[in-house]
Amino acid sequence: MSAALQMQGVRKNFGPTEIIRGIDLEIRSGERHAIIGPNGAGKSTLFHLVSGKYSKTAGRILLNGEDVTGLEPYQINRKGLSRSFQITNIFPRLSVFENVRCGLLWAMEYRNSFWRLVDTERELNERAAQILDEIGLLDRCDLPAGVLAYAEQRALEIGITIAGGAEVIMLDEPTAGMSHSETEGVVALIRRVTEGRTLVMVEHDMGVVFDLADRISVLVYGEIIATGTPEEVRASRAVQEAYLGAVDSAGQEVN
Amino acid sequence: MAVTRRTAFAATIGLALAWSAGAEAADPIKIAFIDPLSGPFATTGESGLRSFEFAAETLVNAKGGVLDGRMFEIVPLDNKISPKESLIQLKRAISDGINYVVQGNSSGVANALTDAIEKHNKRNPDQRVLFLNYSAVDPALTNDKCNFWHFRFDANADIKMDALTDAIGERSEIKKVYIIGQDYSFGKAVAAAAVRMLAEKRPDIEIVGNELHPIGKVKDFTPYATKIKASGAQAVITGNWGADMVGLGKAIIEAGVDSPIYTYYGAHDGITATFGPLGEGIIRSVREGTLNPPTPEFKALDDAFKAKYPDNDINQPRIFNTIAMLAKAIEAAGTTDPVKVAYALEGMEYDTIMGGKVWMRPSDHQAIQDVHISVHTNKNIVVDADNSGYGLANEKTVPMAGKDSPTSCQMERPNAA
Amino acid sequence: MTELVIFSLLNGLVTGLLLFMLSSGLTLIFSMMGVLNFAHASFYMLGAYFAYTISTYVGFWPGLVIAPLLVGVAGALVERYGLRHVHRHGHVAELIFTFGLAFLIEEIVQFFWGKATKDYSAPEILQFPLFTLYGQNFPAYKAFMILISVGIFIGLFTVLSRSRVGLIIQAAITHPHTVSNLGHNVPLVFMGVFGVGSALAGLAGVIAGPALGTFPGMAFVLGSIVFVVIVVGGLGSLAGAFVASLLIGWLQTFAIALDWSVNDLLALLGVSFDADHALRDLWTLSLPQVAPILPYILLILILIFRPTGLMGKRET
Amino acid sequence: MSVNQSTTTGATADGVEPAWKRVADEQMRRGAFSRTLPVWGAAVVILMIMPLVFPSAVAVTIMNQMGISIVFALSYNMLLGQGGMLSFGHAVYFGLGGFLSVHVMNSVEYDGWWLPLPLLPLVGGLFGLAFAIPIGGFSTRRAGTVFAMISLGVGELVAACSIIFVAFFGGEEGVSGDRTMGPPVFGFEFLSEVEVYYLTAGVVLVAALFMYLFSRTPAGRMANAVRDNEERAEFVGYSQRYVRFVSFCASGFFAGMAGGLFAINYEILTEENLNLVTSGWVLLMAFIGGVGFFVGPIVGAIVLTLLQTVLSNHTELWQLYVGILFVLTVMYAPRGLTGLVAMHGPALRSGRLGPLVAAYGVALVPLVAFLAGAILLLEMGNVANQSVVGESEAHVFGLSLDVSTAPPWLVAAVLAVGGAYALARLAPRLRDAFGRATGAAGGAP
Repeated sequence: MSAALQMQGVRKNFGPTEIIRGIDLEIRSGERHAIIGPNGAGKSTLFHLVSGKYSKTAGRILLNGEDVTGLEPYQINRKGLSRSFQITNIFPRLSVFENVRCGLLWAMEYRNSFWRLVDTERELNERAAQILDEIGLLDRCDLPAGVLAYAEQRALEIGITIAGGAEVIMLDEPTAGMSHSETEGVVALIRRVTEGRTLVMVEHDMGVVFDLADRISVLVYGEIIATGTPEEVRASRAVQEAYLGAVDSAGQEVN
Repeated sequence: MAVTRRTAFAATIGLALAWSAGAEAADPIKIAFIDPLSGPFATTGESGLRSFEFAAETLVNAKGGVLDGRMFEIVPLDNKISPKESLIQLKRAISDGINYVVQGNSSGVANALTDAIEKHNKRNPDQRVLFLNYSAVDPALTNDKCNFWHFRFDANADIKMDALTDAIGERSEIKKVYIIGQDYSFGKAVAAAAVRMLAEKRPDIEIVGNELHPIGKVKDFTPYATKIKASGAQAVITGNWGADMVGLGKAIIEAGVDSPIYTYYGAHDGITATFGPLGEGIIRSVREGTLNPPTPEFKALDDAFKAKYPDNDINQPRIFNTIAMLAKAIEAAGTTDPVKVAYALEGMEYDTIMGGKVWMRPSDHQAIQDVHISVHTNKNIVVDADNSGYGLANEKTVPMAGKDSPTSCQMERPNAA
Repeated sequence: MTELVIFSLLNGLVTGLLLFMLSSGLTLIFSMMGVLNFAHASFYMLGAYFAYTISTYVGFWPGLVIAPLLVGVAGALVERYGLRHVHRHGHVAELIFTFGLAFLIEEIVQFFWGKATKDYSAPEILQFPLFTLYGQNFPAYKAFMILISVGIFIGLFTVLSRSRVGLIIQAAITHPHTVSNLGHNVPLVFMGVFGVGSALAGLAGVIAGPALGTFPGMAFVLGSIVFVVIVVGGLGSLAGAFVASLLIGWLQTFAIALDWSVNDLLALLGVSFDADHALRDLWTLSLPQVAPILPYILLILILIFRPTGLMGKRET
Repeated sequence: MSVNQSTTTGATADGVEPAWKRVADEQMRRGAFSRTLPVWGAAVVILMIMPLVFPSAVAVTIMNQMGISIVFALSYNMLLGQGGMLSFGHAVYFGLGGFLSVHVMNSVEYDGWWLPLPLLPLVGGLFGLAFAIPIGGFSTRRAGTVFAMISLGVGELVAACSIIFVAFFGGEEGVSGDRTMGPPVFGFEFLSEVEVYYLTAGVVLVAALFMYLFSRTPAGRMANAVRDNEERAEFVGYSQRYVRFVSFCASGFFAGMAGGLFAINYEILTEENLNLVTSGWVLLMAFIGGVGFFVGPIVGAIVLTLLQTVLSNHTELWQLYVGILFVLTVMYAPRGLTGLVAMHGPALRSGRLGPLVAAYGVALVPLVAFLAGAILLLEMGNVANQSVVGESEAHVFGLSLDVSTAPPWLVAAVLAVGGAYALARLAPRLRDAFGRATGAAGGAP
């Protein structure tokens, strides 16, 4: 299996503080990979580094074998990586429908064209509606995204992320702050929409992680201490020592 | 002379009253006053408006009007000193059937108006408009950009500079002159004229500085004053007006310069009051219509004006010439038809209330009149400025200044019929 | 030449320190509230007008104290009843609000005081040349302006580095989002900072009015320059504001003092030009002519090449 | 892409159209240009008959001025309303487009260039674009405060240059031309104001149409998205800088077009056309009209042009009124005049406007009293403050009031205070009525 995403010696300092301390990780093409770890371990920072929001202090990141180190977020996105955010990050004044349609525009090669009207492009609009259907927001499509309920905004966040059809999808705590039943729905949604793609996710809910993930990496204090199948990770002594003790407190904090 | 004129007028009034009692009330002759009445330059505009209204009232309406009882009515139109707004107001005046437009503040506005009026008169020969410019002094208006419809009642910048350099020329102790002005067409015209005329009249004078500063943007003139002082200048020439005049003058005097500062607009509208004792004997102004000592007629006029507007001065005597000459021209033409009135204005000679004569030179429609150099002082001041006790005392008069000055004006004249 | 240099240094210092009085308040306000206050110079103008009116009744000196206090109260009221209301619509709305406020204050000043320049002058006791050098006078009032500005600078520095309030403000400047975590009444702190900043501007107006003229356009003339100062110095950096104030003060005075022109440069390079060429205005451009636009060129260059400003840490 | 193949929850049984297809059709139908055709048709008719309704030369001139302002304000809103870029220097593109249009006009007159007058705005637009490209190149890197500051700096610079470079800008006099020197178009030589009106109206229509269509293109939609959330836009593949750059250039083009229209109407361009005052005015027009709506700037341009040309003839305090209007708009109606009207859309749709209008009717009396009282106080205060000693008459609403006596002051004060008090008392009831009329209609206004 080829690697969709490779991190080689990735480091990130904020001033004198080292947040990411040399990460080497390979995400295989088509796998569902979860990154877990206690709060403050650097999971979101790692996401920001990979997606181009932060520039790294050292190391290389390869997307489908291509070096994307130092590229802008939009350039990385165009190469086939799409991500969601831990704190909902949508276009609040645009309608729900438009949110998804904006997620589609670049991928469908509309670019910055000013000679085509979005309302006359049948395929574009149909695909946006399909995605809305998939994330269960079809009947909310005319509302401004800013007025949606929290869980709906989370779903929309995922919808925007997957709309472009990127090969590699990164979801940052997609179930954070959700009730049990909402979480179940999201898990089903994630499973459905990432079919045939590579998924990298940060997640606190161990139920979700062990349910969804093909492989799991454990990030503690800026270092990966273990990578493996759910069974391997569950069995790992290092993980138990360094992390599973802390997960309770982390879980308490989250809830 | 004045008496006979008055009797003549009285007779006309009597006749006019008798007439108009029977006939329908005659339409007033409307004169559009297009100048700033709001915004930063409103003070100047309002002071001009008051002079025009007072002049129309006292010189025309109180004497029974013109053409058997038609009164002058000044229609104030606020142009916010913007060329665009001026053109809108011009359209408004034309819609109201007004044939006479007066304007004075800003050569930029005057240029826009003269241009628009020329085009309008060409395109609408049955609804022509005359432009009586009472204050915009850019020489171009009576040279390259002149046209038949424009008449200027103030002496233009070149004529004033001619008089001013005559005055400097007579003072042989002046060897070094500093020229400073606002960085725009008028400031540049003043500087160019000063350099040219000084070179002709006093080749021994050294121009130790020729400087332009941005208009209305300088918050502190001290650096300029420092430079002027350091240059050892024995006289300063400036065309500055408004806040730029006050700021520059104060800074120069504060830096310790006591040589004369020759200005175009260094008096009235609060400037005289601001200079006060500081400018005594230093600030000099070049202008038409002397103020001190005044003629008895002017003193009487000024008293009447002050009674009505205690806070204003008659600081633009040419406004009274404008109204009086327009009235005279309408009477002479016997009609308000702009073309005929314009022909009547061309070459007209008029004895002013301030003393002296005005001659409307036909070749370029530039009024030729006496130009005076006067000094800011509180001695022998009969008519003061800004109620400050200070005023302008005449130092030198150049009679009929610029009478033979060349002009590049080539006017197209319409048929008088 | 020495004469020019000495006086330009002094004049630049006066301008620079005056700019600092304005920019320090603006920096405080921006650092804590994230608001670029377009109307800051309008409070400067209010200071001058208040002081003028006070001086006609009780003289210059009481105005020096009362006018800034009044302006401070006016500023606090504007924050409380205006800005706070707009705050929820974001920074762009706040910027638009202060822009409208600047427009409105100019109109209000004209309404109450008229359009003409006011005869607001320095007290008699300061109307003498402090010293004369190479025949040039240095007015005592200018020295007084320097004295007041330096006093304010020292006072501000002491308050910020020694007092408890100062420490809170410093913390808020470097970490703008933490101020609410400190357990202080944030709206009250905002109102106070806005009031104090306005009062500083008002004080600048009080002392600048007699020197630079008191007229309705005085805010407009200075307004955007103050913006330039705080951006060039680095948003949120008081030290940067200080450096940039002096820099711009001297930049403007020396640019006027030095008669260099493009023409000289060309002559130096042995190039001559055609006096009728369409670009003739460019070839004759001189330094004094462009002096007032130099700050804006500096502003654009800084924003392009060093968006954090000379000494700032935060991007605008 | 895999989305198509993945399952859909909507019914796909034969013969039944899936829900998503219906939604897509609905979105396309609603966004279809043909739906806005009646509005454009109405605009054409209104523009056609306006000079017949208001035939005087000054009315036509004011309408022409409105047309110029409409195009300029719409172009400004491409930045502020649609792109989230607050500019303090938009007059630069308007002015430069206009100046170059006049120069082209002069070349038509003196150098024999062939250019029919109706194409001149296009020339102005191209010049506006030509300046927007390099300036947008460095200024659109960031939005918000940085963009605002750069626009201010550029505005100051260009305004200063306009006075320094006399050869191009003509100094204080500006540059003038003659529009009638081009080849006649269908026999029209544009000698009269009315001919110019129809030319202006045509350009306004075409420009507004294209600006509207731009807002419906991918570039226009992404401008909105970047305005809302520039970070998110980057993560769906768009460079925020480039999206802003495209909007900026388009905006510069239309501003230049407005400048070209100005050149045709006034035949002169001066420094005031590109200085900061003009830049400030266009911000006022767009904002007071309402930046959140396409028609907002049109409303603003019409209202402010009227204030500037008509109100200024009645009171010298007109700028004070404009300032108060602007600040009140920013504070209490951030969606502008259009927003105030649009806010009643839900009530209208649900047919509950009636009771609300009745409530407004009741409030109208104290409102008028308050406004009349406040205006009287301001006008009389102005006379008392600044007028000459002999004159103590204030002329307001066709009345002559002697400000040296107490009665007018008392009446005005009673009107103002009484009106304000009654309004304050009525406010809860109004809010209540508004809530009832809109509340159940669903959806936020």
